[in-house]
Amino acid sequence: MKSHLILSIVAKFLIPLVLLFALYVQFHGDFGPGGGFQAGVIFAAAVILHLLVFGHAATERAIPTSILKVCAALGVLIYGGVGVAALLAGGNYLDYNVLASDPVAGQHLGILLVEAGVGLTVASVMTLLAYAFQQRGHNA
Amino acid sequence: MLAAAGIAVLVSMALALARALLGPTLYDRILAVNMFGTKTVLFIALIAALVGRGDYLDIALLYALINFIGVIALLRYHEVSAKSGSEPPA
Amino acid sequence: MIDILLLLFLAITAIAIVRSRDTVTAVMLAGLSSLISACLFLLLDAADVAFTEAAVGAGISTLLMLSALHAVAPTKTRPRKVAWPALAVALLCGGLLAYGTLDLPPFAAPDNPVHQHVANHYLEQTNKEIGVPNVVTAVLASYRGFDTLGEIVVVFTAGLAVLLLIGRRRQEDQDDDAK
Amino acid sequence: MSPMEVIAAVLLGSGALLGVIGGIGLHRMPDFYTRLHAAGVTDTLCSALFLAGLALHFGATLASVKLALIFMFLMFTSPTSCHALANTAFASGLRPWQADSKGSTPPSTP
Repeated sequence: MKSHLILSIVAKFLIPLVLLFALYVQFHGDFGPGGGFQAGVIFAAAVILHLLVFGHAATERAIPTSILKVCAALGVLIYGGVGVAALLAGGNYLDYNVLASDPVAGQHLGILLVEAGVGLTVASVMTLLAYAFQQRGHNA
Repeated sequence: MLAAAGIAVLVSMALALARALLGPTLYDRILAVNMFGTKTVLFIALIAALVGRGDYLDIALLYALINFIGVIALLRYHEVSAKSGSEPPA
Repeated sequence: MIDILLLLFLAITAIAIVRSRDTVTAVMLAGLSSLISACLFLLLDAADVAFTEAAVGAGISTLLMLSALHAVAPTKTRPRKVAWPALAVALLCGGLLAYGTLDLPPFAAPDNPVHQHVANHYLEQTNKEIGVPNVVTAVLASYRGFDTLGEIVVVFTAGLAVLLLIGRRRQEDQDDDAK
Repeated sequence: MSPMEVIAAVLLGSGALLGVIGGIGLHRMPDFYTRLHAAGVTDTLCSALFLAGLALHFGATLASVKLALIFMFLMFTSPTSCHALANTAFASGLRPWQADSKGSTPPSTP
């Protein structure tokens, strides 16, 4: 399937739209179904489509493993950091009310950051898993 | 009107599911799963229309994309394993 | 009526998964069963759960299982012998669980304990306290922030473990190739 | 019923009918390639008609835009996956069944 012209053209057209849809799900989670977890998974699915159609070398060039490893840890750090920031601002751990001047704005900010952390970690971990399996397959 | 269309979609889902279970080749199964996925997208869109909630369509949109990626993954990995000569095509 | 039909589909798919002799087919049918569950969740008006089921169950886990099968050689045949003791244990467990459901309060009754505890607070106060229209997001990210932190740490740790198991071997193989 | 509803009903009905025809074709056709023909061809038009009917039902809202997006994705992905499926099947050695080759029973495995 390396030389599938139709497939690679359609994939080239489709992957940006899937990534866009992932961002929509990420930031629309407050209003409709969705959120960080689902957005991360959709993002990873787009990367896996790239991996399937264009091969591991091309995907690795677009999104290097080293960056993914940093991002996976960064997501958890953002989540934990929001909690620590709430502590420093004088509230309880993960109590977003104190993050901004009024509680509702603080909650909005907190949820946005936390969802971003979740999405980052899930997307990076799923992509890393796909990379790892793909490499094993080539080795076998 | 919507309910009748829903029954028709369910019937074609059942037919596709039967083909996915019967086979006989792996490609028949993949074809049937693909068709089942498309029909499910239509079914979810229909539920959204019946309940009158437009945000359910996000799920249909998601599955329209995921279904394609799944079929490509099935083909890609099966092709690789068939090429390596470890097994004949099912 | 529709739910009964979908549950029937689900049962048929589950039996077919157990009976299939080909791992690729089994993974494919597992994705199908996730999809049918997503439809059922949607019929129960649980849009967020359906979304997660479609994205995670039918999407990424099928993809990752397929790539895992690609990494190991997929097995084709399996003995078709019925394991009678296992079947007996499974039937006994299922029967006990079904017997246990008889004691559950009726489905969707308004005075069920689950509707009396914190659910009302969430439903009534979310708009004032959080200001987010989707109550599920408010519960997940704010009211139950600790649980979600736990979840994300689990995902991270699992990914780390897989990379430690698989990524390292890859390095050694490369070293062997270089020698 | 307003004319809009009549059009929506006709579109939904023909879409659903095509879906069922595709499902029957999946069982009546003798081998993989003819089944692909039955399912793959009907699938795209079936979803097009169905989604158009639902869009008329929703009217000019955000939901209709989403339906148009779903339609666009299906329009691209459904023929592509059918093409990839046929291509992979042929490359792996599955040959089309021909009526003059052997009786009326198709080969179930290559």
